[in-house]
Amino acid sequence: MHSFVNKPGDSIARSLAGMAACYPNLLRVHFDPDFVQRAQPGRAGKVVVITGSGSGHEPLPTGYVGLGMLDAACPGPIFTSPTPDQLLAATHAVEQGAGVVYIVKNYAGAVFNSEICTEELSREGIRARKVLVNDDVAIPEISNRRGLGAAPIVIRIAGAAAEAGRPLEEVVAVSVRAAENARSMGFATNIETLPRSIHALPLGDHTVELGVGIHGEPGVEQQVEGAEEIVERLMQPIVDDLPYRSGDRVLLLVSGLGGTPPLELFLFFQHIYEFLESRGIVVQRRLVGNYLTSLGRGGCTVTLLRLDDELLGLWDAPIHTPTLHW
Amino acid sequence: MHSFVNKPGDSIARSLAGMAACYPNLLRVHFDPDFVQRAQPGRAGKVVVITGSGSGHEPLPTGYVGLGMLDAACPGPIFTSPTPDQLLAATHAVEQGAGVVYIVKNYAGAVFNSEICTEELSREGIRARKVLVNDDVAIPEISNRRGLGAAPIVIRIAGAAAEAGRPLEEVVAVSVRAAENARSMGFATNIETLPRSIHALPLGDHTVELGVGIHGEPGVEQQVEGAEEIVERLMQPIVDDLPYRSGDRVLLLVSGLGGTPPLELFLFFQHIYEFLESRGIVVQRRLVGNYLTSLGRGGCTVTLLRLDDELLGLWDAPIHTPTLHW
Amino acid sequence: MAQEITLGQLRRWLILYADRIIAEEEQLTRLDAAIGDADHGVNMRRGLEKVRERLLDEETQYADVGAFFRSIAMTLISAVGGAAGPLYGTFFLRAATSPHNGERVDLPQFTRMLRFGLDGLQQRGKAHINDKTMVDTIQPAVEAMEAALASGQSLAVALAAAKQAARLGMEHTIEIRANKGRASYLGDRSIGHQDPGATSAYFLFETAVVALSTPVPKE
Amino acid sequence: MAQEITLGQLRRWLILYADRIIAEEEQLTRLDAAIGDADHGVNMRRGLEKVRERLLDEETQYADVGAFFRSIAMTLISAVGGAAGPLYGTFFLRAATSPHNGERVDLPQFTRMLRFGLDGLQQRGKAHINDKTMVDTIQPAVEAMEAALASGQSLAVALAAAKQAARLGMEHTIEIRANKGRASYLGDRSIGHQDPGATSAYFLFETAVVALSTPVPKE
Ligand SMILES: Nc1ncnc2c1ncn2[C@@H]1O[C@H](COP(=O)(O)OP(=O)(O)O)[C@@H](O)[C@H]1O
Ligand SMILES: Nc1ncnc2c1ncn2[C@@H]1O[C@H](COP(=O)(O)OP(=O)(O)O)[C@@H](O)[C@H]1O
Ligand SMILES: [Mg+2]
Ligand SMILES: [Mg+2]
Ligand SMILES: [Mg+2]
Ligand SMILES: [Mg+2]
Repeated sequence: MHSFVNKPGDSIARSLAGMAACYPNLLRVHFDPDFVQRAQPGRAGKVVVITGSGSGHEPLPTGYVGLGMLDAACPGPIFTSPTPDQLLAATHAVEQGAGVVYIVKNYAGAVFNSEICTEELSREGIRARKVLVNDDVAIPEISNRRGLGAAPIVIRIAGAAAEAGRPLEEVVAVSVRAAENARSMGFATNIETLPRSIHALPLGDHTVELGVGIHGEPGVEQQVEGAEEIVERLMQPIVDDLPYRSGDRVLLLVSGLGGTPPLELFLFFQHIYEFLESRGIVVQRRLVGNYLTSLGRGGCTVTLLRLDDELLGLWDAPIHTPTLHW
Repeated sequence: MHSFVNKPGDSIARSLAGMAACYPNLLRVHFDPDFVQRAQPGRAGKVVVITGSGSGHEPLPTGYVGLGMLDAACPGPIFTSPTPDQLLAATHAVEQGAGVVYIVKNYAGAVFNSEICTEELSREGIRARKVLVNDDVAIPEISNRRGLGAAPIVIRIAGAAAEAGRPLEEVVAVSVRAAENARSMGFATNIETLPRSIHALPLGDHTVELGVGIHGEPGVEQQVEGAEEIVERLMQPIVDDLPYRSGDRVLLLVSGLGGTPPLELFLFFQHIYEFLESRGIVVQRRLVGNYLTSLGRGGCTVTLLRLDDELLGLWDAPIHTPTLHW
Repeated sequence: MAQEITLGQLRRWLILYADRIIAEEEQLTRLDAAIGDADHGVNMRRGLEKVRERLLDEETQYADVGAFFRSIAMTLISAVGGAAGPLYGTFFLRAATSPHNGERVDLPQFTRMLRFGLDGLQQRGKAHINDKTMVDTIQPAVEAMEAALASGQSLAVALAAAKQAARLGMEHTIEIRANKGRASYLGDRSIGHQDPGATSAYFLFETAVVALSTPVPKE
Repeated sequence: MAQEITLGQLRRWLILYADRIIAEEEQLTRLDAAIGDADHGVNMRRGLEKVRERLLDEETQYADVGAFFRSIAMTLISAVGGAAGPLYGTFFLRAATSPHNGERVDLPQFTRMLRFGLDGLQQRGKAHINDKTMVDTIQPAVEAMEAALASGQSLAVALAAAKQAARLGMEHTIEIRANKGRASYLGDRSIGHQDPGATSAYFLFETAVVALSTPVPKE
């Protein structure tokens, strides 16, 4: 990946400006501190949902701003959480008196910053709550688990609940339930080849890293024979962890890290689908694409959300963001 | 790009199966010969629109099957046009007596195959017409120009006209007008780095290839200083070619080749937007994302379509495909 | 007798050709990587493996030489892909329409078949000599066959002359600029590289010498 | 007199610290690349360039030592990012809440400030000694200051002891397994690498010796 956004600050700001120019009916961008909010403010008196995320994971967070999802998003520098002043400014811009929910991926910096922000807001009399996303089963200790593919899902559930007019504590409760019922794991490819040589590249005997993070945190190197074996090694730990059992209904998200083409994502999806079917797990909703990325890295993350009628209803409710729209 | 779809045939078929499983309400897949068709057939008696394309350019062609766009799509092997038997089988599956329009990117193989197919259909009494897409201004001789970013646009215009119930010759005429008013050019990045080293990578003094094709056809190597300079070198030849003049209204498509993250695409978009604005060219519609790719290559293609009221109306008409939906 | 080509010999020709292409896959792809999209070897192998499979199947029977060429053509068209697939397919499809009778062809008939094929290929591809395509191999080869025929040479001599002309034509593509196909995108930068399609076409004439000048053993 | 630390000295301290961090950016990022996400140097430089800029601006005035530390804290919180930004920010923010009076602090006051800062940092980060974080540098340093104070040492000696303890703490992080922060994802594979945050924290005590033990020239 040859990068043009590496000039600190300026390039990211221009990219944000470009995004707002691309979606003038959906987004407004604010600079210094940087945040993106809905072009049309949410219904008066609703709870607002905000998330921050380092840049380089697009469409997270800015691509999820809109009806039924985020009221505002705060992008940080590449792979670095946004700072409390961004969260505060975004909150002041969109909060309506019913409180704010921060969806926070469980990374030290993101957690600390949301705490600092929440402490400040409590001095101002604004009710702020934090919902942690920690779905990555590659980390054994639950309290230490990273937020991965469940982030867009939990944001969606929170956004739908807020859009439905539910009060702060209910929005928090259902979002926490979504987070608790979601599990993820990812892998990354290590060999980089130009597409021109694709025909010459033999399949098999490849090394992939299982259990990587989305900021380049290393995983465990493994020799694998192909897509099917990777799927096996990803899905077994995910399914065993919650666990997801025969008869469970799930939402399945297969998100590329950015550099893996759709052709491969659908190949993985097909193997994953067969894996789940053979265990009696019912895939009720599915998303395949780049929903949470790591710049242009090859690989993907797989996320399951165990559905119940309430979560399914919230998932299916109207949504209109640059990335998701139904 | 570390590839898992290189096992000839089988992996692509599984990927197609995965795509159909992901969009059960939109797509049906057929194997041997391979093609994808709408899950719900188009309105009785309408002209049908079909396109073929080598695999590796996803979402083209399969991601554009659906209401207001393609009735069927024929994916070939990686970077290789599908064969006449695929086109014939797809045509037999969806044709309704009003004729078929093939949208053909101007590559020798694709053109020859559609001709062979058309000759066979004329023996069967089925009216088949071909619309050529040759928008790449990197090639000086117009007759030799490759089809690039205009492909999804021309497909969309043809599909919308067919959906509106227009007869074969009208669908062809408006699609040809779209093709004639579209110009594109692309560039690819050459340096591949792991995202982990992004912070260490200095900006400037990078080499990019200008005027590349989407099958790894080499362009011209250039040293560039950053996004702004690349945009200048891409846009000037595009704008000069038609030419697009002050006051012209355009649709602007910025499509990644697959490996360039959204953050960079929106950065390019912003520079392109400023370039066009400064020349009085009015961007009425915009698409930024991966709409026509080259596996996981870094880089993008930029396409302009000069709009008139008819083209704009067709563009805005209802559409429901895996990739475009409004 | 040796002046006629049997169906068995044609079958052997295409099997030999398939073997040669499969063996040369990498070289063909490497040539295409330099000036095209690095798939000519992959494409040709995919198609000729199918051809080989059908020809080695004892069950496959052909009514006559025309049917044989038509069958090869359909397999190439549906399995090679790229520019080369429909072009080679058209070549054999048109060859099949040339006048011939039954299960063997004599030198005049065979030469005319190749001419028909070449004309069809050029109608399809609009390429002329020196456009740096397979035409640069096939046209000199067909012309050499025609010259040999006109001067009363034997089949073996005619085939050898065709092979020699094909080789020179193929090698000449190194020196010229591409005007057709993907290599034409490079303009002058295409000079200095041998055309992949001209190379795969050369093997057609190279294998013809062995396969068509000697009788098939137990036929 | 030399037993008191003036606002001018504190200012010099943080400028020196910023210079050091800017100079060590690459090393800090390299350490973070091994067990984290390769941005600690970038993060710290971004924040400390802002700090440096403010401190070098002659216009900037601080009411007292508390206001000074609060200002440093806010800049770090809003400009460093990552885990380190809010942690260093919290450290200085809590240090500012410790009892002090006016434009200078004596050794007991300064030591107490550091203790307040450390406690705040630990409340925020929940890290203990041997979790392989900046706490492994800061806690021994603060304890060394406290010990020096208890045994009646001079400011210079106390600062030197803190620096020495900080260095040992930093180096000890090589041998231990990370339980907090991004490095903890690696489990035992984090052993053998020095913690980036422990390293940037060491520079705080290293630069304190020079900046705080000698008077600022024309103050
Ligand atoms: N118009 C044409 N007429 C004759 N031969 C052509 C033409 N276009 C391309 N070719 C031949 O096809 C070859 C490339 O075949 P191949 O790589 O299989 O197809 P593609 O270029 O579609 O990838 C070229 O080397 C050239 O010999
Ligand atoms: N909970 C914590 N308590 C104390 N220090 C921590 C904690 N988590 C992380 N750190 C420190 O932060 C450093 C990493 O900082 P930095 O790279 O800037 O942030 P990030 O890990 O978010 O990229 C680690 O080396 C460690 O010293
Ligand atoms: Mg970080
Ligand atoms: Mg090709
Ligand atoms: Mg080719
Ligand atoms: Mg870090």
